[in-house]
Order: sequence, then structure tokens, then C-alpha cells
Amino acid sequence: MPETAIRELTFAQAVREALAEEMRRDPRVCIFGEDVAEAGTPFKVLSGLVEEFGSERVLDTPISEAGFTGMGVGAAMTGLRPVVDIMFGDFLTLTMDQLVNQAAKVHYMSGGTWKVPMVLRTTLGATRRSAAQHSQSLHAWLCHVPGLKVAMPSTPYDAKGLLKTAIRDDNPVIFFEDKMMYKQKGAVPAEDYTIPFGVADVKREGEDITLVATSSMVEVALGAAKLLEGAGISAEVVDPRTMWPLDEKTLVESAKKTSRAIVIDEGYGRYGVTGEIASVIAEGAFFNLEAPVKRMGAMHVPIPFSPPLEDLTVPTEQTVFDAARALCGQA
Amino acid sequence: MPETAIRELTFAQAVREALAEEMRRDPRVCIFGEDVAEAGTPFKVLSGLVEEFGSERVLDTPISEAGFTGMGVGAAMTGLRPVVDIMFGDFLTLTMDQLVNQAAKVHYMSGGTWKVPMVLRTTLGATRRSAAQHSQSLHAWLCHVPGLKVAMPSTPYDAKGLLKTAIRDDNPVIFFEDKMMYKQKGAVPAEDYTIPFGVADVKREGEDITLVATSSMVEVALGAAKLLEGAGISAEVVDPRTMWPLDEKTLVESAKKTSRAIVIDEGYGRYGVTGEIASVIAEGAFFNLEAPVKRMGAMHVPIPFSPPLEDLTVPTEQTVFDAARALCGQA
Amino acid sequence: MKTITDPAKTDNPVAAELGLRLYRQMVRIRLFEEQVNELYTRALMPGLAHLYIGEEAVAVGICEALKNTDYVTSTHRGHGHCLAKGATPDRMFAELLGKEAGYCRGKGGSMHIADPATGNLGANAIVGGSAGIATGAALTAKRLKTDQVAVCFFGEGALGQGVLYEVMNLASLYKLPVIYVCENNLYTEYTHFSETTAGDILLRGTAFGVHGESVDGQDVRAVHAVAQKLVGRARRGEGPSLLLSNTYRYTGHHVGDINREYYRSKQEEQEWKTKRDPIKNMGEWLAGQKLADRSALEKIESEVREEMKTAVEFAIAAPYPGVEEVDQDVYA
Amino acid sequence: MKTITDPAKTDNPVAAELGLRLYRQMVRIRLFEEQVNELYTRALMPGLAHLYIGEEAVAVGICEALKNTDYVTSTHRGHGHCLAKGATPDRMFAELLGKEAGYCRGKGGSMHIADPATGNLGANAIVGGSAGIATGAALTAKRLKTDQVAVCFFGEGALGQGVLYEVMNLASLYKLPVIYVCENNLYTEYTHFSETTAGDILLRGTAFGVHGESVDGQDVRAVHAVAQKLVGRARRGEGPSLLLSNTYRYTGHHVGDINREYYRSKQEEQEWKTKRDPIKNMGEWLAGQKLADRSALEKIESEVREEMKTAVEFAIAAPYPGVEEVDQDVYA
Ligand SMILES: Cc1ncc(C[n+]2csc(CCOP(=O)(O)OP(=O)(O)O)c2C)c(N)n1
Ligand SMILES: Cc1ncc(C[n+]2csc(CCOP(=O)(O)OP(=O)(O)O)c2C)c(N)n1
Ligand SMILES: [Mg+2]
Ligand SMILES: [Mg+2]
Repeated sequence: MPETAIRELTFAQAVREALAEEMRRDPRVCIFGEDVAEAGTPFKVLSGLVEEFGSERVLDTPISEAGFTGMGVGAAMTGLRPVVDIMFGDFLTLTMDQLVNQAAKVHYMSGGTWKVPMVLRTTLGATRRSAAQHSQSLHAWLCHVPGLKVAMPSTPYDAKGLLKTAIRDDNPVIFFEDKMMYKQKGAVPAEDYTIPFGVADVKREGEDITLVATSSMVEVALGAAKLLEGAGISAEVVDPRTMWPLDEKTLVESAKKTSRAIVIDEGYGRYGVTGEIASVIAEGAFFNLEAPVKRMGAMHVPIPFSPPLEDLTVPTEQTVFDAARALCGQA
Repeated sequence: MPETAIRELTFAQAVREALAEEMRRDPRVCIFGEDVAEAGTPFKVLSGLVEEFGSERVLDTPISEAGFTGMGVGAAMTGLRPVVDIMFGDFLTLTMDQLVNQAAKVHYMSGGTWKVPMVLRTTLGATRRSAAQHSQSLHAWLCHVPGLKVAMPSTPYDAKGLLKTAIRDDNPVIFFEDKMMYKQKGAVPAEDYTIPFGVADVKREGEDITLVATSSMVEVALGAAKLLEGAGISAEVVDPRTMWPLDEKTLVESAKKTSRAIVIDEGYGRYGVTGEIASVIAEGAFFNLEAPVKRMGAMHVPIPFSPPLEDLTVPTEQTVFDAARALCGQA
Repeated sequence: MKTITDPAKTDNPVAAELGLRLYRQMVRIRLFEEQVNELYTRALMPGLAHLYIGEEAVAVGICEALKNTDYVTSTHRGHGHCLAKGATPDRMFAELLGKEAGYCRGKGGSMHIADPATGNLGANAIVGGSAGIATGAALTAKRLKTDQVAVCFFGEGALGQGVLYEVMNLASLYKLPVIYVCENNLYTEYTHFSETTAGDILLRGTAFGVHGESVDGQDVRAVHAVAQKLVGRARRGEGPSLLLSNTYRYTGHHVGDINREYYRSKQEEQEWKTKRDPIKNMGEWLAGQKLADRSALEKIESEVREEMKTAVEFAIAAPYPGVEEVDQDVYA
Repeated sequence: MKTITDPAKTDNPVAAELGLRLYRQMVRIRLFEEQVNELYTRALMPGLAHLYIGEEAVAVGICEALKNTDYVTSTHRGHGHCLAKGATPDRMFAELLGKEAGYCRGKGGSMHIADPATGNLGANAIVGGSAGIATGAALTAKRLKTDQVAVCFFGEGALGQGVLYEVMNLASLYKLPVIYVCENNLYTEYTHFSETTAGDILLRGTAFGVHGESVDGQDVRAVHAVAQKLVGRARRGEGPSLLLSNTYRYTGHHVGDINREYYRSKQEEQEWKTKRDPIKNMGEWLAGQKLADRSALEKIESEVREEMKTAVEFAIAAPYPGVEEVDQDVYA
């Protein structure tokens, strides 16, 4: 590959490029899901792939999330490397048995003899006016399950690199993409690169407070960090990138350095990701924290359709800014 | 009712008594699930109910967890009060869409017009030599979902009182029973009583450390507390009883008093219940804690079949004892 | 309704009244949906909506065979079912705009309209998601002997969801008064049903002991006739049935699905619109049978147009719910 | 296998060899299971196990029509399938006792035996849980043109699981080389199948375009003949099939299910055991056809008894996995 040029790609293009490159590299990689072929998914993330790889490798399925996820598990065990597409993360509800009782457990239950090199790509995120059954961010469920890995890219760069790692991983990986981010642009190298799992990325360095943010919330945290700069507060933004494996060390070190932390995740705030990460930090940085770790997640309500209500349900630059100022004693 | 006598009942008997009394009180209450009628479930929890209430109210179903849970939602919306039986909590994977996208959201999405007064009873707990697909404690998933309530009794007394509350509640309630506890006995009043949701119970008072424990882990915590007494450490054992609503106040007050806390839950330790409760305590008792809140849950592995391995995967009196001593500086 | 299908009796005033009512109800759905599209293109509606245009005869033919107290469950493409079951356009538009006056106080939106007053258990944005609910409603009806019937509308895409077969089996075992109505409009989102549906649709009911019928979903009289038959069966305790209604959506999967040529031809769309339009054909039949003259039909159309205009205006002017509502009604 | 069902050819040495092999394999399963029950009653086995006694002809008849490289998925009642597909009893017993020498290093136990060397994708304790896996294995076989076939064994209780219909539809659309084998042993746990299964079992395949056959699951020759036919279809790319095998479990749902009279009569059990025992009947047939004399059959039995005895002893003596194994192999 001659070009090491860094182009600007959208998040969707980065995902597609990762898939296309991996499919060229490895003929066992294939895709299945609803409207993935000619339609290229409703989000158009997969446009062009069926044209290049054919309908044997980019397979349209019926609306059978449980069935084709299960088919993915069996295909992965026997020699393919399927990338299963679940259009909305809300439909994970239908795949839980295949993911949790099958995919996650096959390797262990078989005493390490069978493997499930499968990726399941799906979406998360609210504020799309899609109402309660199309707006959830349910990744915490999968993070809770041993045997699964969970990746949550927040930039086009991370999307490409993490997806390649996911496809090459011999374990079931659940890959969450924020559907509001598909059109967002970012620098993405044209060449092949991977990003190791379990390595957090410090998206912005700072001294006074750590903002741990995942997926869609990284942009929000970066926006808040800018506002905070104006208020004289230097915020560090840390993106774990994979929730499992989790880079506890980087999170804890950052909090130790800054002595304050907020964890921001678009999943529900209760019994989810923020509880885990806040606990990790509260334990690891116990003697350095000047204030309790603050958690910000989706409000504990089904996501409402009505725009003025929906906008209240997830953290925003402003609410993160306010919380950070309060935590730093400025409120 | 003449008798206010307190009898000893097993946990299973207490559950059955609650159901029988509620079914006598309210003809709308009915039960469905696999082998619930003549067989009275494999755990024999429901023995005798079909004989008293008939097969219209105690309905054997096919092995269709999604289907009959969905039927429960519709039945609850339209005038029955179903108690749906899911034999093993591991099979919740199959019901997630019905519970999460339907039951939990109906009331809110309909602007408060429809209600879903349904109870779903299921089990949790390992160490039964049932291997990875019959040993999970997946309650954290449901706690994460707004619109659901979650109850987790730890004694026969609580089982009867909480189940009656659940059946009378106009919301979907997920009711978790530890299958290893069914034969355990405890005092249960013969009369009608209910236990309000959202009220934690201090199962043992103590001064030096708070052990927050749920369901199966309450016995373990009480056992550890006895051992700790021998080591000169006075442990308070607090049982939240319902995970949602959660009695944050009692948990935080206890930790403030003792200045140390361990959270013990049989679900997986990562991204689950312990993270939530530890965060609540770490935040609420921030200025009183002498040590980080310690979390103890199931090891992050599919539950192995082999007895010596399985026994390592969940907290025991001994591991809790050791952790508590360490936290109190005795290790 | 036999009266209407029986030419000898077309002068029957009951037939005329029913025929006009079926016609008006279809026109109401059509014009409602045209307004929805308008709201979308004028960027007044948040999110998307899935239009029912072309399929009106199915919802109308069936719901006119139901009592107000009978239950229906609906889908993401649900406006037609809701209207046919008795919802009023003003509160529906208000819901589509996220306003407090909407059926769900704005919290549900286009895909979640529900209304206890008309037996509407709710539209559902999970494909196949309401199959369990409809079956449960039928269980209640049977257990409490209320004589109610439950109708579960779903697109043929829901045939891919296993839960449908689970509940058909349950309904068959318990002989529940539920009618599963498969609206086969030939496409899921962007895929022809033949690519996702093996075997035979009606057999998928028969295999579970569910009585099956199929009907031309563009012919409101035929739909109504078969609906009456199936509702009768259900009320008499004869158990569940599956009705396959063959139909077509004229427009995109949702309002934003404009360029459709990669999955279906303009010609195909044109054929359905010109030859098999349920409203046009019913109008012609009414006229042919001398049950209504052209002007009567035009009058209906202009009345409905007015109704929709007023309703939209109401919705646009209506306020959003107050922010304090965001966490109300999570629990009953 | 035609040779065996064709009386004119019973003197064929191939038929004799195959017949004796079918017989021996059934005896191996029977005696394996008797040992399992023994281990349970002697309290040497942790947990429970679900015995396959009475159903041996199904697993054997089918697996003998497969190659070693073909795939099977199995169920909670899986010992028979595993043995028939080539697993050895020593490592199976070791697994049942949670020992490191077991197929899963003791981590899986009775319900999760898996073995890549014999194409065993794993037993599964989720009813219907392996339907997706088997279908996926067939997809791989088709995509990579490996000529392999996948067989999905399941009890008739799994007919209640929607995912089965989802994958039959997929298999039919993609013409996958998979055979769904329904072992109808008349009961789920404690409920007769007629109380949980409406309609018609074979139609449940037909409705999805899946070719169906039914067979007397007590007749190993019949099972083997139909299996060869269906395997042939699959290998020739003619798509999936559903085989309904009518059979019976002689003992309880699991080893602890002793008092069964509330759900089935002793008489019913007795009838099956005496009149329809697959091993006895095959033995009689072999003798009748002069393919084997009594003593040859007795020799098989005593050899197998010895094999099982040695295998159990191996397993009892084998060590548990080391405690450090507990968190190994969670991830590959
Ligand atoms: C379980 C589930 N999977 C996927 C989707 C996304 N989706 C929404 S509508 C639709 C197509 C539905 O097709 P059909 O059932 O035929 O209804 P139609 O739109 O044709 O009326 C899909 C795939 C969904 N909403 N729910
Ligand atoms: C999804 C699921 N639901 C329930 C169970 C509990 N269970 C284990 S075996 C069984 C009965 C299975 O009956 P069948 O499929 O006919 O197999 P058989 O035991 O007769 O061989 C049930 C209900 C389970 N393991 N998985
Ligand atoms: Mg359709
Ligand atoms: Mg059976």
C-alpha cells in the first residue's frame, strides 16, 4: 500500500473500510443481517460491500435476530468468521440466548476446544427521535457476561482499528456503534492498522478532573472539557475504548493524577457501566480522590419520543460541564 | 384469621403460601410456565396449587419462554394478574425482548394509560453442579431497565411478604429466588402481611463493617459475620431486599456508621449489582469511609461443572471473612 | 356484511351505510398519511414515520368487523390500524409531533400509539413484538369470558420472528380468540419477501393448528367478509386463525425512503396504484352498485380533508409536555 | 444400507457387519447409561443426568450414516449422540464426574460434552439452544464446499422454541445441508407432548420449505435407512430436512425422577420396554436373519460391559482439574 496518507472519513466509512479490508484479507470473513446487501443497512454503513464480495459473503437475512445470530455462532465454530449485523442495539434482547448461553460459553464449556470467532456489530444511542424501542444503549448487559468482549469506538480512527482487531480475535466480540456518529468525520489512515483491546485512550490531557467517557459520550466530554477550559478547569478525557477487557490502570492513574472523576456513558445510569467504572476508580484511587466519583448515564426512564423530553435523558456538554464544575467546587 | 402463630416454613413453602393466599384473595391472579401444574415445577415450589385452583389458573405451557412471557404481558394489560414462572434464571435470555422492550415500556410509552401488573418469578444461584447454562444469576440486567422492579428475598419471611407486594403491584416485577435456598427454613407468620418495596432490612447490627448482601449471599454474609465476631470484628449485615427501588439511604447510613463496606452479590462481579451499590455507598458515605468499598460477586467465568472449580466461583463465608478482615486491617 | 357481497341486495340501506363507512374510513387513513408525509417534508415532524398508504383496506375491513371493546395490536406501520380502530386524528397528529395532547402525551410517537378507550393495546416498533401481547389479551378474554376478540396485525417480515410461532402454538392449545393478520405488502424494509420467506405462509399457521385464510387485501369488502367470519369463529370459542392479506405499500418503507429503484421498480408501484387501489376500486364499486354517486364520494373526501386539516392544525398548535413529565409514568 | 432392509440380501457380509455395528453401538449407549445411573445412586456423580435409555436407535441409526467429519449438535439428553458420533466412554465418564480427563476438562459436565475430533459441536442444556449452531455449521459446509452435513438433535420439547422456526427458514432459504432430528419421546419434563404441541409436527417443517420424514425411532434399521436418504439429499445440495423420530425414554426425565405415575403409567413404560425395545428387536432381527447368533450378541454385550467397567474405573480414579484452571479458557 503506497499511501500512508491520512484521509478524513466518516465513522460509517471507517467501519466499511475495516470490513472491506478484512474481507479482502481473509475469505472466511462474511457478513449477515437484515438488509445488509443491496440496501447496505438503513444507515448505509455497508454500501458497496455486496457489490465487491457477492451475496454469499454479504448475506441478507429474514428478520430473525435470534436465528441468524445463532447461525453466526455455529458458522464461527466451524471455520467462518462472521460479522453479524444487528440493526438497532435494542434488538439485542432477541439475541441474548445465542450470545450469552451459547457464544460466550462455548469455549469454556468445551474445555477450550471450540472457539467462536464472531463479531456482532450493533448500534446504541438516543436523541434520534426514535422512541423507547429504538434508542437504548444496552451494552452493560454484554459487559457483564464472561466470555464476551465489548468494544465501543468513539472516533472513525478507533472504529477502523478496533473493528479489525475484533474480526481477528478468536472470541465473540460485541461491537457498539453510536448511530448518531455515523456521519461524523475524522482522520483515518489508509493503511492497515489495529488497535489492541484493553488499552484506553487519553483523548485529551488535563490536570484537574478526569472525564471517563465511552462511545457517543466522548464527544460530549470533549465539548465539556472545552467549556471547562473557559472556566479555568483543566479536564482530562479518557476513553476506555473496550469495556472488556477494561484498562483499569489508565483510568485509575488518571483519577489519581487529577483527584476527581466523572464517568459518562449513554447506557442507563443504574446498574450499568458507570457503576463499574466508578467503583474501579473509587477503589483504585481511594486515597487520592478529593470528591466522590460522579456518574452520568441515561436517565432511568424509557427514552421518550417527544424531543424536549428526549433531550433531557442523556448527558450533554452542558450537564457534564455543570457537574464537573460542581465537583471542582465551583458551583 | 385466628392464628398469628409463627410457623417454620421452607422458602419454597413460603413462596407457595404467598401465591395461594393471593390467588384466593384475587381471582385474577394466575400462574403460567413449564410444568407448573401437576409437577408443581421441578423444584416443587408450586405443588398443590393446580389442585386448589384448577388448570385454568395454573397453566402448563410449552417450552416457549418468550411466547408465554409475552402472553403474560398482554394478559396483565387486559385484566389478569399473571405470575409467570421461568424455571431457571438462565432462560431470561429468551424473555428479554418481552420484558425489556414490552413489559417495562408499555406504561411509559402509552403515556401512562396501560399497565402491566405482572410478576415474573425465576431462580438464581450456582453450586448446584448444574454447569454454565443453569447456574447464572442474571438479575443485574433487569435492575438496569427502567420500568421493571426487582425483588430478591433472602428468607422465607421476606419471600412471602415481598411476593405478595409484587403481585399487588401494578408494574412488572421480576422476582428472583435462590434455588439452593428452597429447602431452608425460617419463621413465617400465618397471617397476611406484605413487605414494602424499597426498604432494606438490617439482618444483623454491627459497628465495624457493613456487609451489604443480596439473596443467596445474605446467609453467607451472616455466616461471615459470626466468624468475624470471633475475630473481634462487629459486622452489620444489610439486605436491600429489592434492587429496584433501592433503599440507598439505609445502605449509606450503615456505611457511614461503620466506615467500611463490602457488597456481596451472586451475580457476576463486573458491570453488575456490586458496582451499583458500591458506587452508591462510595458516593454517599465518601467522607466517612476508612477504606474503599470492596465488591464480591461471581468470578468472571462461565460457571464450571467440576465441583472443586465451581466452589471457587462464588463468595463464601470464608472469602467474605477474609476480605472483611483485610478491609479492617487485620490481614 | 354478506349483504354487500350479495349483488341482489345492494339496495339494502344497511349495505349502503356500511359500504360508505368502509370507504370513508379508508379515505381517512389515506389523507391522514398524506398529511404525515407533508409534516415530514415540511420538517415539522421529529423522526420518521411508516406510511400505510395502499394498505387501507386491511385495517378498515378488519376493524369494522370488531367491537370497540375488542383488542388490536399494531406495528411500526400503525396509523391505519389505530384510526380504523377508532382513534381520532387530532390526538394522533399530536402524538406524531411529540405533543402532550397526543395519545401517549408525546412519549410514544408514531410507532407507539396506544389507546385503552378503543381497545388499542399499542403499536409496536419491534417487528413481531406484539404477538405475545395480543395472545395474552385473548387469554384474558377467554378466562374472564368477556367475549372479546384480539387482532394482531403484523407485516410479513414478522414471519421471521420465532415468537410468532410460539404464541400461535399457545393460542391453538388454549383455543384463544385471537386473529393473527399478516399484512404481506411484499417487502420488509428493502428486501422482497420471497428472499426472506421460505415455504408457505398459510401453512405456518396450519402447522400449529391455527385456521388459515387468505384474502385480497386491496378489496375491502372481501377483507371485511373474511374478518367477520374469523371474528365469529373466535367469539364462538373455535380458536385462533391466521389471515394472510395480500397488499402493497405505495410509498417508501418510511417517509425518507425516496429512491426505491434498487429494490423495486416504479412500474410495479404504478401497477398497484392504478389497478389495485382499494379506495378507487371501492368507490367504483359503490358507484356501480348505485350505493353512492360520485358527488357523495367527493363529499366524503372533502369532509375528511377538512377533518385532517383541522386535526393537523390542532397538533401543530398544541404544547409539548412539560419537562417535569420526563420521569413521570415510568411506574404505575 | 438398502442391503439391510432388503431381506433378499441379508447374507451380505456388509449388511452383517453394519447390522452388528448398529447393535453394538446401541448396547454401548445402553450400558453406558446404566453406569451413569449407578454412579448417581452411589452418589459418585455430581448433579444430575438425563438418560437416553430406550432411544438408542435414533442416535445410532443416524450417526452411522454420517462421516466422522460431519457435525452433530446434541441436547441435555446427549450421551447417546456423543457416543454414537464416536466419543469414548472413559473421557465421557470423566466429564460426568468433573474430572480433568473429561472431554471438557470437567468444566462442561453431562450436558455440555463437545468434541471437535468427532464433529461434536456440543450438547446443550438450553432446549432448542443448538438449532442455530447446527444451522451455522451447515452454512460453513456450504460456503467452504466441504461436503459436510450437520445434524441437529432435539427433543420434541424444543418445538416450543421459536428459534427453531427461524433457523429452519434460514436453512431452507440458503439450502443448507442440515438435518433437524426431532426425538419425540412423548414427554418434555413431566408433561405429555400433546399438551404442549398443537397442529402437526412434520408440517412445522413443510411450512418453511423443509423436507420432512417420520420414522419409527425404535427401529434402528429404519432410522438408518432414512438417515442415509436425508444425508444424501443434504450432500447433494438439496437442502434441509426434518426427521421426526418417534421414541420413548424408559426412565425418568433425569436420574432423580423416580416417581413418575402422576404423569405416565407404569403400564405404558412396560409396553415400550417389552414390545418396542430397539436393542432386543434388533437382536432378534439379526438372529432371525442369521446375521448373528445369540452367542455373538451375548459376546458383544459382555465386551461392552467390560469396556464400560474399565471406563468408569478410569474416570473415578482420574483427578479433578487443578484450581488454577477455573479462569482458564474463558477466552481463546
Ligand atoms: C425485531 C426487529 N428487527 C428489525 C427491525 C427493523 N425493522 C423495522 S420495520 C422492518 C421491516 C418490517 O417488515 P414487515 O414486517 O413486512 O412490515 P412492513 O414494514 O412491510 O409493514 C424492519 C426490519 C425491527 N423494528 N424489529
Ligand atoms: C429454554 C429452556 N427451557 C426450559 C428448560 C428446562 N428443561 C430441561 S429439559 C426440558 C424438557 C425437554 O423436553 P424435550 O425437548 O422433549 O427433551 P427430552 O427431555 O424429552 O429428551 C426442560 C423443560 C431448558 N433446559 N431450556
Ligand atoms: Mg412487509
Ligand atoms: Mg421429549
